[in-house]
Order: sequence, then C-alpha cells, then structure tokens
Amino acid sequence: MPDADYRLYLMASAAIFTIGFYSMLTQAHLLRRIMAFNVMGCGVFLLFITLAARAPGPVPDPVPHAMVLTGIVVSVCATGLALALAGRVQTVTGKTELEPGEDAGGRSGAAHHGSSA
Amino acid sequence: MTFAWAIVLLVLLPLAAAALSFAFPRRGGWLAAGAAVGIGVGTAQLIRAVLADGAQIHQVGGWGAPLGIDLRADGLAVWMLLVAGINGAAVALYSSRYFGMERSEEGRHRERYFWPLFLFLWTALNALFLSADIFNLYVTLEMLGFAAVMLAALAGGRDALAAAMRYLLVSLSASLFYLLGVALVYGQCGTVDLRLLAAQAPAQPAPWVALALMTGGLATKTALLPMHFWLPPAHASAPAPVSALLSALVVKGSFYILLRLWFEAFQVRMTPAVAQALGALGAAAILWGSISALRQARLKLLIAHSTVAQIGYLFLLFPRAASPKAGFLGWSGGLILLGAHACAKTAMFLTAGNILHAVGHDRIKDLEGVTRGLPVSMFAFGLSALSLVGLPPSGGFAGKWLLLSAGVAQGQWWWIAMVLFGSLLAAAYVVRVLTHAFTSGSKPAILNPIPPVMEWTALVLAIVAAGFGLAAFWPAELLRAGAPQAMPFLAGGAAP
Amino acid sequence: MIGRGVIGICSLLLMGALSWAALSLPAKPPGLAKASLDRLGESGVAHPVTAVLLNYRGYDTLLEVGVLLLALAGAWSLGRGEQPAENPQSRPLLLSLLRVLLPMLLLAAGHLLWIGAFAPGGAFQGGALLGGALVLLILGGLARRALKRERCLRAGLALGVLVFAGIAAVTMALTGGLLQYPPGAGGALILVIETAAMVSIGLALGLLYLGGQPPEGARRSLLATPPDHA
Amino acid sequence: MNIDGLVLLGILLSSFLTGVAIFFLNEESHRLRTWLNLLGAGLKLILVAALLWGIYQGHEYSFSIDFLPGIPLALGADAHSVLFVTLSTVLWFWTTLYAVGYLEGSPHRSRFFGFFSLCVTATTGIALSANLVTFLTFYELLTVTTYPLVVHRGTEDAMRGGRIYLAYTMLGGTVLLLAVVWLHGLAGPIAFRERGAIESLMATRRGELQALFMLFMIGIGFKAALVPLHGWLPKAMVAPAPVSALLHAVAVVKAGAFGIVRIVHDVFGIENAAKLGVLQPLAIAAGVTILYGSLLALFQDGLKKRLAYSTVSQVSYIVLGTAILGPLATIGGLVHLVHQGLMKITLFFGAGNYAETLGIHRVSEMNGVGRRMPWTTAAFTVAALGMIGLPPLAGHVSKSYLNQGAAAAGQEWVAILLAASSLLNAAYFLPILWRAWFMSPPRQWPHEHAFGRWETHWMLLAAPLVTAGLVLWAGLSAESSFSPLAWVKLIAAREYGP
Repeated sequence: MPDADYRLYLMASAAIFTIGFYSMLTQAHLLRRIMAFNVMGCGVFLLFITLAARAPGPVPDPVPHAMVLTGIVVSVCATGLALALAGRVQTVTGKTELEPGEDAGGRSGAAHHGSSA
Repeated sequence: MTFAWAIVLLVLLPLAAAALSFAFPRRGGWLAAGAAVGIGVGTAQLIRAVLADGAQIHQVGGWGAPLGIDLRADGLAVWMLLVAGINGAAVALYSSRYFGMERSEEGRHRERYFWPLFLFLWTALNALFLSADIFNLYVTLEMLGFAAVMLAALAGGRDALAAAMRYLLVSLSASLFYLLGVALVYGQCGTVDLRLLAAQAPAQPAPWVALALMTGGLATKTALLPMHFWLPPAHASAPAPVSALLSALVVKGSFYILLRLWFEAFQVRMTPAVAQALGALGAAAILWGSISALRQARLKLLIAHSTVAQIGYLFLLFPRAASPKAGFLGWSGGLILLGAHACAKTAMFLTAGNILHAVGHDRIKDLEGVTRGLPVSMFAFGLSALSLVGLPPSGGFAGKWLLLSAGVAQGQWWWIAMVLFGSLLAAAYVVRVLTHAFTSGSKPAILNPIPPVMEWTALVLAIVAAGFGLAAFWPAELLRAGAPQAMPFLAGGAAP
Repeated sequence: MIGRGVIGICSLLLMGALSWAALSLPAKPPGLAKASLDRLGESGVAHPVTAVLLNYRGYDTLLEVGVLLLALAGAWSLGRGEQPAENPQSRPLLLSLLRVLLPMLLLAAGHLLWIGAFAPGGAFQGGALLGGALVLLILGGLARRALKRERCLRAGLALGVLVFAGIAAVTMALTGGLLQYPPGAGGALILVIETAAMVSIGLALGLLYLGGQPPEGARRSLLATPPDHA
Repeated sequence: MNIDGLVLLGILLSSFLTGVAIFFLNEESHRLRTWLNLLGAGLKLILVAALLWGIYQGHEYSFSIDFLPGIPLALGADAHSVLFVTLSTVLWFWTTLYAVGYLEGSPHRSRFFGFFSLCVTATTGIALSANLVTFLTFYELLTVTTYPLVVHRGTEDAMRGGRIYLAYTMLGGTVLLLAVVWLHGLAGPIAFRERGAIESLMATRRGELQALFMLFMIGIGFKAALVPLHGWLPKAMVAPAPVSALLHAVAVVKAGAFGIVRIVHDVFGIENAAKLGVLQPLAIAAGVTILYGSLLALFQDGLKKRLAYSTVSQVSYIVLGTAILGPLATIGGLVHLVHQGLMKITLFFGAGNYAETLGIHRVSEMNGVGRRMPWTTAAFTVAALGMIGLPPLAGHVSKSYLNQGAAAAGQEWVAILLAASSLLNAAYFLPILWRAWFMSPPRQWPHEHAFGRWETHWMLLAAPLVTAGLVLWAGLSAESSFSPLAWVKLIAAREYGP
C-alpha cells in the first residue's frame, strides 16, 4: 500500500482520539461519557494497528497486534465495570450525571460516613 | 534465581490469592495473611539481593527485551515494594477487624469483596514496581486503577459511588493518554523497554508528544494540581482502610512510572525547563492542598486534601534530582518523603476510621475530648502529624532535609522557601485537629468500642513514620546500591 | 466548569500535536516484526500474534486475565445485578434462534481456540464467543439455574488466573525462568492455559452483562437501596 | 562511640522511658505514677552525677548513631553540656516533686506527666547534643512536647495560648532548620567539638555567614524570647505553674539561651563572630530586650505575667554576656544561665503556691500573704532579691561579672543598662515584697485551701525552699571551687584558651 494511505489512518486515529476526549469533557450523561471513553480507545487502537501494518516485511508486526488485543480486553472490562457502576449510581442517586459542584470536595463528602465506617 | 522466586512471591502469589479469595469469599482474610507473609519474604530477599549485587534483571520467558518483557528490581523498585509492603500489611491487619465490626449483611458483603479487590491492588502495585516495560506498566496501571476505584465504591453511599464514578472516568481517560503515548513511542523506537529506550534517546518530535501525553495521564492519576479534583471526594468517602491505600500507595504507583519515564527512559529530555515546570506544579499543589486542608470541616476531607499537598512535595523531586549538583540528594529526599508520607497517611486515615466509627462522625469542631476516648488513636494521629509536618526525627524530616540540602546545593532559594512554608501550613492544619481533640469539652459519647488491633495498627505505623528518620541513611543506601547505571545523574551530590 | 470553547480549543491543539507526532513517525518503523518471526520456532506455536500474547509477552496476558477477573469482582462488589427475563416462553423467537446459535457458538469458540496456534484466533476470541453465548442464554432466561450456582461460577471465573499463575510458577521451578516453557512443551502448556483462560473469559464477559452479582432467587438485592443515614 | 557513651544515652532514656511508661499507666494509679516520676528523676540525677564524676576523672563521653546520610545523631558531654544538663536535671527533680503536689486531684495526669518527662528528655537532649542536627532534633522535640503541657487545662484560653506558642516556636524552628541546612551546605556536618568549623569560610563567605548568624539568632531567638520574638511567653502563662516554671527556668527559654551560647561559642566561635561584626547587634538586641521586659513587667498586675516579662528581661542577660567579647562577660552570661534558672523557678513555685493555696493570681491580692505563708514568701523573697542583684545572692554574681566584662570590652553603655535594669527589677519586685510582708491581710483569701500541718502541701513547700537554698548557695559559695561560677570560669578559660 502506498504511504499516503497510512497517513490517512494516522490522522484518523488522532482525530478519533480527540473526538472522544472532547466528548468526555463536554458530555454529562454517564453513558455518553463511557462511550466517549470507548471512542478514545478506538483512536489508540487504530494507531497501534496502523503501526503494525506499516511494519516492513511480509506480515504485519504481531507485537502491536497483541497489544491491541490486550488493550481491547482491558477496555471491554473497563466498559463493563463503568456500566455497572453507572447503573448503581443511577439506582442510588436517581441521576445519570455527576454533579459538577463536588469537584473540589466542597460538598461534604462524608454525609454517608455513618454507613461507610 | 532469588529474583525469579521473589517474583513468584510478589506477583503470582497475591494474584493467585486474589483469585482464590474471589472463589472462596469466606477465606479472604486468611488468604491475604498468607499473601502478606509471602510478599514480606519476597521483599526481604530482594532487598538483600539488591544490597549485595545491585540491580537485578529477570527476562520473562527467557526472551529478553525488546521481544520479551524484562522485570527489574533496583533500589528504587525495592524501596517502593517495601513501602507498599509495610502499608499493605498494616491495612490488611486493620481490615481484618474493620469490616467485621459491622454485623450486618452489608458489612459481610463489603468484607467479602474487600479482600479480592485489595489483593488485586497489591498485586498490581508489586507488578508495577517490578516492571521495566512501558506497555506492561500500562496493564499494571489499569489493574491498579480498577482495584482502586472499586475499593473506593465499596462504601456504597451516594457520595462514595459518585466519587468512584468520577474517579473511574478520570482514571480510564488518563490511562488512554498513557497508552497513546506508548503507541507513539513504539512507532518511533520499536521497543517498549525502559533501558532500551534510554539507550536510543531519539530526538524526533513523536517522543516529545508521547512523553507529554504520558506525563499528562500519569500526573492526572497522581492527582497533581490542577488534575487533583477527583482525589478528595474519592479518598474521603471510601472506607477508612481503602482511603489509606488510595492516599498512601495508589497515587504513588503512577508517580513511580513518571520517575521511570523522566529519569530513565527519556532522561535526555529532562531539561531544566521541564524540571522546573513539574516542580512549579508541585509547589502550587503544596499551597492549594494545604490551604484547602485548613478549610475543611471534616477530618477525612482534611486528610485527603493534605494528600494533594504532599503529592506536591513529591514533584519537588524533579527540579532537585534533575540537577547534576544535587541529583542524589533530591532523589533520595523525594523518595524518603514518599515512604514517610505513605506511612503517616495510612496511620492518619486508619485513625480517622477509628474516630468515625467510635463517635459516629468526623466533624473536626465536634471532636472535643476525643483524646480521652481514644488515646492510642489520637497519639497515633499526633505522631503521624509529626512526620507530615516534617519535624525531626521523622521520616518526613529526613526527606525534607535532603530536599532542602539539594536546594541549597543548587542555590535555589525559592524552592527552599516553598518547602519550609509548606511545613508551616501542614503544622497549621494538623494542629487544628489536635486543638479540637485536646479541648476538654463535653466528652463525646464513644458509641462503639474500637478493637485494640485497629488502634494499635495505626499507632505502629505512626511510630514507623515518626521514627524512621532515625535510620534515614538506610533507604538512602538502598537507593544508591541499586541505582541502575542508566541513571548517571545519581552521582550528583554524592556526599551530602 | 470550563467552557466548551476552551475545551474545543484544547482538543484542536491536542489533535494538532497528535497528528504532527503520528505523521512524523518513521515510515519504516523499527518494530519487532522480524524478531518475532525469527524466533517463532522456539515459541511452541505457529501464529505470531499468539506467540506474542502467550509467550513473548505472556506476562502481559497473565496480568490481563487478572484484570478481567478483577473487573468482574468489581462489578459484583456493587451488589446484585438485574433479574434476567422472567419467562423464556414469552420470547419464542429468541428461543428458536438460540437453538441454532448456541451449538454453533460453542463449536466456533472451540475452533478459534484450537486454530489460535497457527492462524488468527485464540483464547480471547473464543472467550468472546462464549461470552456472547452466555449473554444469549441469560436473555433467553435459560441460565437462571446455572446463575444460582454461584460457587461454580466463582470457581470457573478464577480458573483462568489460577491455571495461568500455576503454570507460571511451575515453569519457574522447572526452567528457572518465569513463563519460560520447557523446550518442546510450549505448545501444550499454551493450549492448557488458553483453554482455562477461555472458560474464565467467556464466563466473565457473559456475567459482566448482569452489571452485578447474579440475582438471588428472591428479589432481594443488596445495596440496591442507598444505605441512608445510618 | 564508647561504652561510657551509654551514660549519655541513659540520661536521655531515664526520662524518655519514664514518659512512655506513664502514658500507658491507668489514670487512677497515682501512687505508681508518682514513684515512676521520682524514680526517673532520681535516676537521671544519679547518672548526671556519674557523668560529672567521670569527667572529673578525665573520661570522654560520646555516643552517635547513623541518622541522615553522612550525618550522625551524636551526643557528647563538653563543659557547656554539663553545665546545662546539671541545671536542668536538678531543677527537674524538684519540679517533678512540685508538680505531683500541684496537680493532685486534677484530671489527665498520665498525659501531663508523660509529656513532662518527654519535655525534659528534649531539654537534656539539647544539652548533650554534639552536633547541629542533633541539636535541631531535640529543639523541635521540645516544641512538640511542651505544647500539650501548655494547653493542658484544655480551656479556650489555654488553647489560644497554645496556638500562639506553637505558631511562634514552629516559626522559629523553621528558621533554624533553614539556617542549619544552609550551614551544612556550606561547611558540611557541624560538630560542636570542632569549634569554628567555619574558620575556612571567613575570608570568602563573609556575607553569607553574617546572614546565617542572623538566621540562627532569629530561629533560636523565638524560644529565647528576644524582643520582638517574645510574644508567646506571656500568652503561654495559661499553663499550670509547674509548666511555667519548666518553660521559664529549665526548658524552653533556657534552651533558647543555651542555643545562642552554643551557636556563638561552638559553631561560629566567639572570636570569629566578633570578626564578622555580628556580636554588637546581638548585644543591642539583648539590651533592648532587657529594658523592654523590665518595663512591661512593671505594669503587670497578674503575678505570673509579671514574672513572665521578668523572664524576657533576665534571659537576655545571658545573651548579653555571650555577645560581649571577653572572658568576664562570658562568665557573667553563662553563670546567669544557672542563676536565673534557680531564681526564676523559685519565683514560679512561689506564685504557684499562692494560687493553689489561697487563690491569689494578682499582685494586688498579695497583701499580707507573708504572714499566712511565711516559708513560701521567704523563698520568694530570696529569689526576688537575687533577681534585683542584691549581694550576696546569685543575681549579684552574674551582674557584677557582666559589668566588669562590659567595662573590659569598652562597652560602657552596658553598665548604664544594667543599672537601669536593676532599678526596674527593684521597682517591680519590691512592691510585691512590701505588700507580702508589711501590709495587713484581707479578711478572706480569694480561694483558700487547707493543707493541714503545713502552710501548703509539703511537696509544694519543699521545692521552693530547696531552690531558694540553692540561690543562696550559688551566691555565697560563688568563689569556692565547686560552684556554678567555678565551672563557668573553666568554660571561659577554654573558650579564650591559648
């Protein structure tokens, strides 16, 4: 394949990662943010795959391949975990978003300490 | 050979114990105890080997980098293992009673899941400290992050879940930044081994961007200002032993990778400007963390904000250690401080857990007279405060002394002032707590008795934190004995 | 919160930097393609990706199997998950589909596991199919009895990690190297690891679908209600 | 390290272990605690006596363990150490006895005596430190262990006083830390034994050394209560009387004064310091402090406050003596370290007795108290007259040496200063004595306790009588071969030796 095609893939991976990043910061709904995480991940995996494809020689480089596989499994785990947690957050708080005000710890984070201790 | 068996004890054993404690939930405590003993033996063996023969390398599968993964134990790695081991063991001992105090179905549920998650966390830390491969580090980092988040969510309340959710999203995004950096590094250099990267030292733009991405991701996981926002709620709303693990150890995992990247793999890029920038963020974190700790109404939040400040101190290591004049002083100072902070912070959070359980709240202004109810715990708090403030002969003092000496050797007065000012602020916020606790008001009702083990574990750790400055020369020796040759800067400031 | 404009500008900058870095990568990257092919003969398998996953970088995979179990344990720590469909008979279409799909999925999983040694495939791919099969079973309400046997589930989930770690320790004792398979035994050991891992991966992926611990018979879910102001 | 060095360790451990043991005692075991206290204090006395005897026999004492990389934690016993450690040990014994009596029946005694013992450990540690880092370590330890004593009562007032105390001393400690680190960066580890380690830097680093000296004086000045760093001292008066006695006469202020002596004599070397031109400013600061403290004392009605400002003033006599070049002034300053301790502790014991027995806290309430409590008042009178400098009491010895030393150094202003200060001393002490002895007592004391046979609890009475006796002895036998003065002359001879 000519080199130019790879350039497209490289730029695409950068774009996909950035789109995911932008959504992660701007979206509020937890489900969307989890999806944003997956989009970011896709950008990274695309980069790995492109690197594998560009390798000189008869076959693609298997090392980035294996890394992607590992990365995908991790990201599937992460997604599963995040969905479970988001579901629990929704059950307990009744909301599908995080409150922005909590960031600096301004809200007393210990209202439920009695139960947690 | 020693090293290979140490890996079995340090990584495979806790990993298997984690899986077993998941399969047999009632045996979690015993499995953790077994793992702790194994880790203790492994760490001791490894320390001996490093002191005797210097850094150790093990090629997993016999392949060797770049094709295979190398594991490595040098002074830095075994020091981190030791810190994690001490704090991990203490938390395990504490937790053996902590979760059992709540005699409800919920309490049993928490206990059942605490042990596998805790063992995974410990496995991840040990694997992380031993890895010399930046992709393998990614896997350990994720394991660490997952375990930390789910432990933080274990409290189960509204705040804990929300904080854990935020923590998870931040942590996952940060990991992807790191992984993207790894991809770029591999594309440029064709290897992910730390030592081989150090040997290559390429000058192209891609590694710069990669390094920036990885640093950003790791700094976020370490909660360096301004990416600290997720830490206080997550650390404060978790169960006490979990808060201790998060503050004492988890943030140090990503910090450790930062050290490996900047001082080993990419040390040629460690320019004074980079060092100063990281140091400046650290200084800002000291200020922000301390001042907001002063303003907290609750004990656990105060301790969590103090963690933000103390992480700032760790980043002062960069401008110190990067200098040829003071390299080793700054390096050993920062790392001793790291160990001291870990012990002190664990002791503090465990104490806070005792107070919370005993009096049912942790509002600082209502802690009047708690000293009478929980003398051992408050004594532990006081001792760990010594180390946090950096009074001699605590480990905190030894670390600060070395950092200050490095600053003097470099003639950088601004940083010295920062370290000293931070100590005063730390004194101010711990005294706030002690003042209320000493005031003889109406005696707070001690609702629940605290098992002695929980009080004494905190005290022992506090004594370690407050006393290990007396042997500060030892970690310095350890750090020097196992200093890999890839870190030539460690020759700087050899004779303190 | 920072405004969207600022985030947008930051994102653009990030994208610029990423593109710049990615495009500046050497056109002929100094990867490990050649090295991994050269030493394929020693690895015990014929497919390079499987060789990387289970031999060259088998340690990554060991930890990764751990991560999978960890994720599942984490999800379970949140409490009981959702009750699967009450009545399988209400979904006739799904049931008839399952009758065809399930045997095929199982067969395909076994096939993928087996061919992983010399063609694309392996434990993860096989495990993914198994996981899918399990999800279908749960959706069809056919897995309810299996889900109640929590002890077996736990054992099956832990199996992959335990076998993998056990073999790592055993190879350590035999050859003095972690995951350094004795000459000639590589292929067999890898197959054992992959089989155990596939079972655990399949179970974990399928069970993650529940978003928590499998529900108990009675609809009693722990922590589902906030432990209010105790 | 040698086997004799273990004596040094024993001196520290005798009170450290006592303190730790007391922490873990049941609050109710009064008798055991009292015995432990006295045992620890007694053991320490014996060990110090052994140390004195050993030094007399020509033994060398040193003890060191590895501490920071390249810097040991080292103890030693030179002439300075012995002077201070003897003073603090002797006074501690009596203060302990006094405190046991004073706190009888009050809560939290385990905590109090635990920190009390740790506090004296820190003080003896300061005395026995053989290098700067060790000194710094015990100096900070002193801060930490005295804070719980200051806030012991746990009232709002106490907490406020404690906060101020801690703020001042922490700030001082931080400045001191900076100075120590800086000096280490310049000159390497500083052992007190190799006096004038900075000799080689005199030519090249003059400016830095001057700045360092200033930092040292500020850092230690906080504890020594040099004006304007003295603010904490009157505020810390909320502490129980034995603590005040300890702070003023044995531990904190005294440790500050001792530290200044150490820095001038053993870190810089008095001649080097003189060459750097830093002694004159120090002398002036001391002079200002002397006058300022005395003036403010004049206007205090609270007895303890008046004594506190008197301390501010008197401690600077030591600093003044140190800051004037010449053996006579040095002798005057150093001997005042001992004499001021003896006198001031007696005064505080007296004040404590008045408060505890009759509820008297103010000077204006002291009318006729001499008739009700003749023994206490007699001891108080001896100490107060000593402070004024009446011959043949201890204060007179110090002041006359200071006067001669200043004259020898050509600093005539000191004579005027001392005369003025003596007048002021008389002005704020004599009215007290007049009221106590010659005015008629009120019909009822503010808050009277009955203690049976004696005018007050026997422990409360024994301590001031003994220390008042020591004040007399120090003055009367000053010229004998075994007196504080004789020992101090030895130090001065060494300091200005050939």
